[in-house]
Amino acid sequence: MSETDSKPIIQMPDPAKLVVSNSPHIRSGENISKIMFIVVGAMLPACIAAVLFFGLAAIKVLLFCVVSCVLIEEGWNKLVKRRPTWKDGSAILTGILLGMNLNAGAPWWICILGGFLAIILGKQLYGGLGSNPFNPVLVARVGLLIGFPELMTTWDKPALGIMKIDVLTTATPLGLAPGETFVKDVLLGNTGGCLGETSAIALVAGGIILLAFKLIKWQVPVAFLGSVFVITGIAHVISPETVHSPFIHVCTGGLLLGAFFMATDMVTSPMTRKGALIFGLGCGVITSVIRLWGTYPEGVSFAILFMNALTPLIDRVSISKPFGYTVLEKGGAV
Amino acid sequence: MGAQEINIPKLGLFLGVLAALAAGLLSFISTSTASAIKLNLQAKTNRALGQVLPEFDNTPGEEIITLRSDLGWPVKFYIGRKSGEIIGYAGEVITPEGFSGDITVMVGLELDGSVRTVIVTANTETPGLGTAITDRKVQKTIMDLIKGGEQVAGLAPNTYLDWYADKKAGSDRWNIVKEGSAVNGKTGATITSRAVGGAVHAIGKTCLANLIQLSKGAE
Amino acid sequence: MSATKEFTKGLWKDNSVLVLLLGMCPTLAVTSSATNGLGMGVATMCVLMGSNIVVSFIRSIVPKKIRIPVYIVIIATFVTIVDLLMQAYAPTALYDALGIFIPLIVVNCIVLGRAEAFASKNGVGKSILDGLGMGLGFTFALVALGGTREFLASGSLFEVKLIPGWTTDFMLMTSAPGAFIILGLFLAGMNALNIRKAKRERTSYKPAGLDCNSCNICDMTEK
Amino acid sequence: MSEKPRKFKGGVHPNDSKALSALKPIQDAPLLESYKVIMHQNIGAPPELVVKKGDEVKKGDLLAKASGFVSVPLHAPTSGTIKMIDKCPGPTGISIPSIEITADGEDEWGDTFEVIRDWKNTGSEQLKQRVWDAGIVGMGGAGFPAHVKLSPPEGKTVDTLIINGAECEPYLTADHRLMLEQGEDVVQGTAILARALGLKSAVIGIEENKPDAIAALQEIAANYGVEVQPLPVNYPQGAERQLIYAITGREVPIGKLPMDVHCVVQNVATAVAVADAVVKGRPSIERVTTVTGKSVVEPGNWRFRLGTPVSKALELVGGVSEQPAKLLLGGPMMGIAQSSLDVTVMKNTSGILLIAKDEASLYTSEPCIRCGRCVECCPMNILPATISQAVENKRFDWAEDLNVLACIECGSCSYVCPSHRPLNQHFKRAKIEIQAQLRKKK
Amino acid sequence: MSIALIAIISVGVLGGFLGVIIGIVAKVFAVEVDERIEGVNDLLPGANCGGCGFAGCTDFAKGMVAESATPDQCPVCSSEDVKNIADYLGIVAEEKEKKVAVVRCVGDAKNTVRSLYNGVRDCRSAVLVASGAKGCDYGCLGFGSCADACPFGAIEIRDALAVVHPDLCVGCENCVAACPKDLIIMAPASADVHVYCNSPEKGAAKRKVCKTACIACRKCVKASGEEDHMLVDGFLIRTNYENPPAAELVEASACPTTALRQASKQAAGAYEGVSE
Repeated sequence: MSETDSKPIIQMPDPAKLVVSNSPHIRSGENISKIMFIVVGAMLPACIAAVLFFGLAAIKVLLFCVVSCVLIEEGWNKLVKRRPTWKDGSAILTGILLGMNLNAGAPWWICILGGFLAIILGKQLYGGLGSNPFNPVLVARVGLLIGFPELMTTWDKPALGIMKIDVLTTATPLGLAPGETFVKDVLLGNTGGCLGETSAIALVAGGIILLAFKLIKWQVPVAFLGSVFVITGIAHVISPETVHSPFIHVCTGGLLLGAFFMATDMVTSPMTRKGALIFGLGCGVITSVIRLWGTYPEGVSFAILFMNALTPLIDRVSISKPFGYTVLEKGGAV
Repeated sequence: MGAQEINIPKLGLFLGVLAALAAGLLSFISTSTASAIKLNLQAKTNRALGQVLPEFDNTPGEEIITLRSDLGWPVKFYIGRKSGEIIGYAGEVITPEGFSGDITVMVGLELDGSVRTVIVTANTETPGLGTAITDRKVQKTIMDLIKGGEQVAGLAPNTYLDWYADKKAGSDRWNIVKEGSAVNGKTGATITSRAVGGAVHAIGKTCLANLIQLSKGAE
Repeated sequence: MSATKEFTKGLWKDNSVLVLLLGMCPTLAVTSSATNGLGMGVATMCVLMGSNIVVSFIRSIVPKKIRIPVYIVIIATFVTIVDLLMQAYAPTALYDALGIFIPLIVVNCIVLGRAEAFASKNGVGKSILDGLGMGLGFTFALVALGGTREFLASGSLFEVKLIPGWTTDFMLMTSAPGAFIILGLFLAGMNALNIRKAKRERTSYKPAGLDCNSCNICDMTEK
Repeated sequence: MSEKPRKFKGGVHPNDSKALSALKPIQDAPLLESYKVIMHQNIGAPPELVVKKGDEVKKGDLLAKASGFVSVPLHAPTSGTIKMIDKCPGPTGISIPSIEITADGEDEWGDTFEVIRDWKNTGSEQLKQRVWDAGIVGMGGAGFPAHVKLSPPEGKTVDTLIINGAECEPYLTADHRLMLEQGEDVVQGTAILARALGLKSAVIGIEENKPDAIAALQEIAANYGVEVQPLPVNYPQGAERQLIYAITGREVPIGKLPMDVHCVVQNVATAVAVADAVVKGRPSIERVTTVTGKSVVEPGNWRFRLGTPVSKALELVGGVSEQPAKLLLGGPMMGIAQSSLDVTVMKNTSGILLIAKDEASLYTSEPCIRCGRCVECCPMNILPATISQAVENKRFDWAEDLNVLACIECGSCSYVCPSHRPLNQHFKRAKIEIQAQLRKKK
Repeated sequence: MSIALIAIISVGVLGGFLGVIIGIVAKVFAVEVDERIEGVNDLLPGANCGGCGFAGCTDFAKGMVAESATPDQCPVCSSEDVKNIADYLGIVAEEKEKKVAVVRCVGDAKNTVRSLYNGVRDCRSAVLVASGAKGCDYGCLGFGSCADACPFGAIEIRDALAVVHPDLCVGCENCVAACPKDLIIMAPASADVHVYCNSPEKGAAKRKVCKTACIACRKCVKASGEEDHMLVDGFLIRTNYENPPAAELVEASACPTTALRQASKQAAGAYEGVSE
């Protein structure tokens, strides 16, 4: 007895509480909600700009969208007996992005319907986060655009100041005749449009945050913006009186929002860098085609949705050869 | 089972007789419904004419002058008379500029060629979008049914079509607001708005150009 | 199978639109309102019953090699008859809405499908019941789809506004994408109901016409 | 080969946590009352038993002899009596036959091998035979018999011997300490291996985060004609294919062995064991193992005899300060989780690691959000996310088309996955299913 | 009426002409198709389970018509179905004993030692990690790979244990290949009593990790009398399926670990395991 007493008591692990799992046993600190909330953070500059220009109306729209997205997601989870998922932040992000795609004067029911289209039609019906082939926010935006063409294409005219008495409506700069828009207005955000497409500077700032955190691949926005710039630039040189300058094209019509926040959505864009480049180029070309020859003045949403549909294909063609790949060895195990 | 016998003459005979029977049946039905169908069509035209012309007592459907617009579209003019006097014209044109195919537009015109009433008699535009421009439809609500109130007779209003009333066609066609002119276009249905405007203009302009011929009637 | 079963199978269990996914062209194209759905459904039902009767009558004398052309001739005849009769006696508005779809009933696979799969193997009485059941099921599906779309688009049903304050139409529902979305939701709901029923009875639910390699609905039933 | 080492694509930079034990010198574990030596400690055929219950053995005596070419003999870790031949939990969770020896306390060497002092003039066949007889396996983790790697089959030539001192696994410091403390043995062992392969020189690759080891070895290496190559710090730098690429620029084709690009890779600890076997005449009966983890009271590097139960090893380091989440044999990236403290130290046990609850990675299989991080970090340049989805859908043919067979199971993809998906387990499964299919076809 | 006449004649002639063409084409391009394939296919249950060894029911039907298969190979068909097909093909059907799957383990969550496993919820993947993290190396892991493989929903996972419903099982053997522990055997449907254990370890070792393991106490062997109903296989008793015991044996032997069970009662959840 005295011998055991003199020995220090050694605490041993309890084998019954040891977890067995496959390697690796440690992990980087990343998780889905962290990613989502960083993206939400990157949206903040644009949100602040929206509030500055549209006042309380912008806050109302954003709040309605976020709350309805979260509630609809949880309602669906209840219905199909899944565990709650709002904590992963994807519904909140969807809500904010949806709000950024709406007019400041959008009525409350547009927000709720948009939330329904985004969460249920755009995401949950495909199996929830990660399984949706199309960007849910764009599904909602296009659904609303088809559903309420008039409501979704008239925009409140922005003016600095929180409280507004009179609201004027205006067309998006791309809907106006060339030459009517001023570069300063476009950069700061003093132009008509949805909440998230007015201030170019705030959007670029958000994009830089995303790039800094390595949440998006630089290939997508660069290829997207670059191709639109080049194509509309050529068109502008050919006929300056009917086509806006490429600078206006890049900074308005939701292109920056689309290029930094929509096209880069991880779930619906290619995984490889090469694929991201193809994806961005495709988006840019389709956007330019719709803008120059189509009936819609914008076209970013349609371009991204179309490329979303091609993502599996792009993933397939952009597979790089594995390390140590030789044609002879393909498919054969030794 | 086993090898199948194929009797070629029998096959031919069977199909031939069956087809002949079907053709007989159809020709019978076709003949017996022909008059009803014709009446139906006439009634349809008359109803439309009744909507665009002032009260008349002739059958304008039988007094038609077909002219060409400056775009080369055939424009049908129905002459409305009351007690033999011409009281108005109804121009009808089929424009191919619609968003999803042809739109038939009928315009009632005063004797001086100014527009009286515009209706669209046939179209295949997007429901709810293009048809907002073209349809004059009274919306019944559940309250009407409950109250059982009488429907107000006459033409249902349509802001887009009613805009043209009392206007005369100028040398340029009416452009929609977005293009810097005054026609009330509907956002999202730009093409339909433009097409209807173009058709009304074509009728109006053709009428103005041919007022003398029209005033003589079809005889 | 009893006579009642012949009649009722088309209503739910083998519903041509919601289970067999036949006749998608009219289903998607004309169901923008409940009225249109009803008109199309009734017109198809008439053709279906007529063709079923005649096919069932002549089933024993039709040479096998030309049975399909024969059915087509019969169906085409009935469709033309319906077309002419509607043009002559149906309300103009209904004919205007359905006009271009009526001739398409000829190639509606429900009609040809019932002729080939049922009427050519069964007696006249059963064929009438089958045609009636299938036609009613088709009509039911079309009216349900059309009604849902109409209501979601403008808050009205059979062109009567149920919610007076509803002023802005939701055009997604009346356009083609809306047709696909609502049909998809209908199919999902139908499967959900059937799966729940199968679970209650501890059997596995196997949708008609699907083989085991293409879906895992049976698995879903068991978990 | 003093040119700058090439950087392979991908890789991750986990927190290496080596500071816990990197400065702790290697200690000899005290003699225990009994050892349970697991029979099957190598890849290939298990050896054949040559002792029976009740037999007296001396330290280093043969317990089991090799049963084929890809099989190695097993020796007694101490002198004593064979108590029983029974089953003991193995690292993979299945109980495997093992030999329990009750130590007599004498720890007396039996008749071991003849010492080969003049190995520089000994034939390569004799050296190879000695490596085989000493029961040496790859001590880095795989446990592949060392002599097999030294015997290139007909038609294959070897021009480069690489000694793997990268030790890229976080936490583990056993190799690091070995290089510091037994640099002479490491280099000598390297030179012996090179001689056995008929080569004049060899390269020791060491990650740059061990500058003291690099400096220590560089000094000694020159005397033996061995080069020391510093390598960039990037997990999995120590994986065979990545190491060969970094040092020689050659890519090992998928499904082929290093020998196909004329390389042989051996571990630092293997080199030491070889030196022991040749110069000291001792069989492989002990190894240096790092016992570490955030919840371990006194992490350290210990020289354990084969058959030391993990429970005894943990007693030596003072137990744990709190209940850990996982017990691993090996490093945190590729080690094997254990559910029992009765598992024993084997020839390839490079570490005994206790993972604390807050750093343990638990898999939750959230849906893949296709962020592409796994694609970025995969050192084999395959598409882990897509493959894992194929496996979840039991489409092993797709997985094969996506080159899952190239996967080296380094675990980088699972490490970075924000959805906490068990990617590595999917690949393991896919590889097994595909190989079963291929066997069936044959 | 002349228009009607023209219509009748022209359409009639056209129909006749087309009919003739169809006839000629049918004759010239006739393809010999054995109609019996279609017929046999109609008689098959259409489960496409692959239990017959063919790629599906149609393939099986082709095989039967080509006489490379016999109707009794179909595990789903009732004996009546088999007879119908045999009659249709004009061959004599062999009587085949129906087989059902038996999962030889009843170590559910309550009665076995298992460590905390974290990973893919699939037996074949789980077995790669610590061999499935169950105390017993041979026991059912309970992640349901067999249930996934069963096209008939005959296997249920209850308390981390696969339980076969013998009435739903048709004997297609899909589950046998799915089990990584080789636990599932096909036993004659007539045998209702099985030894639900597959561990060849010594009794004491088994008891340590599982309360419901067969410890080879031989009570059942004694209770079954001299008739060789139960076979001793090392440290394990097995049912002799050549000569299966009656259902009463379970009661009579009073198996101390309840490893001896009736399949039908096991499916109904009648056994609680050992509560000591």
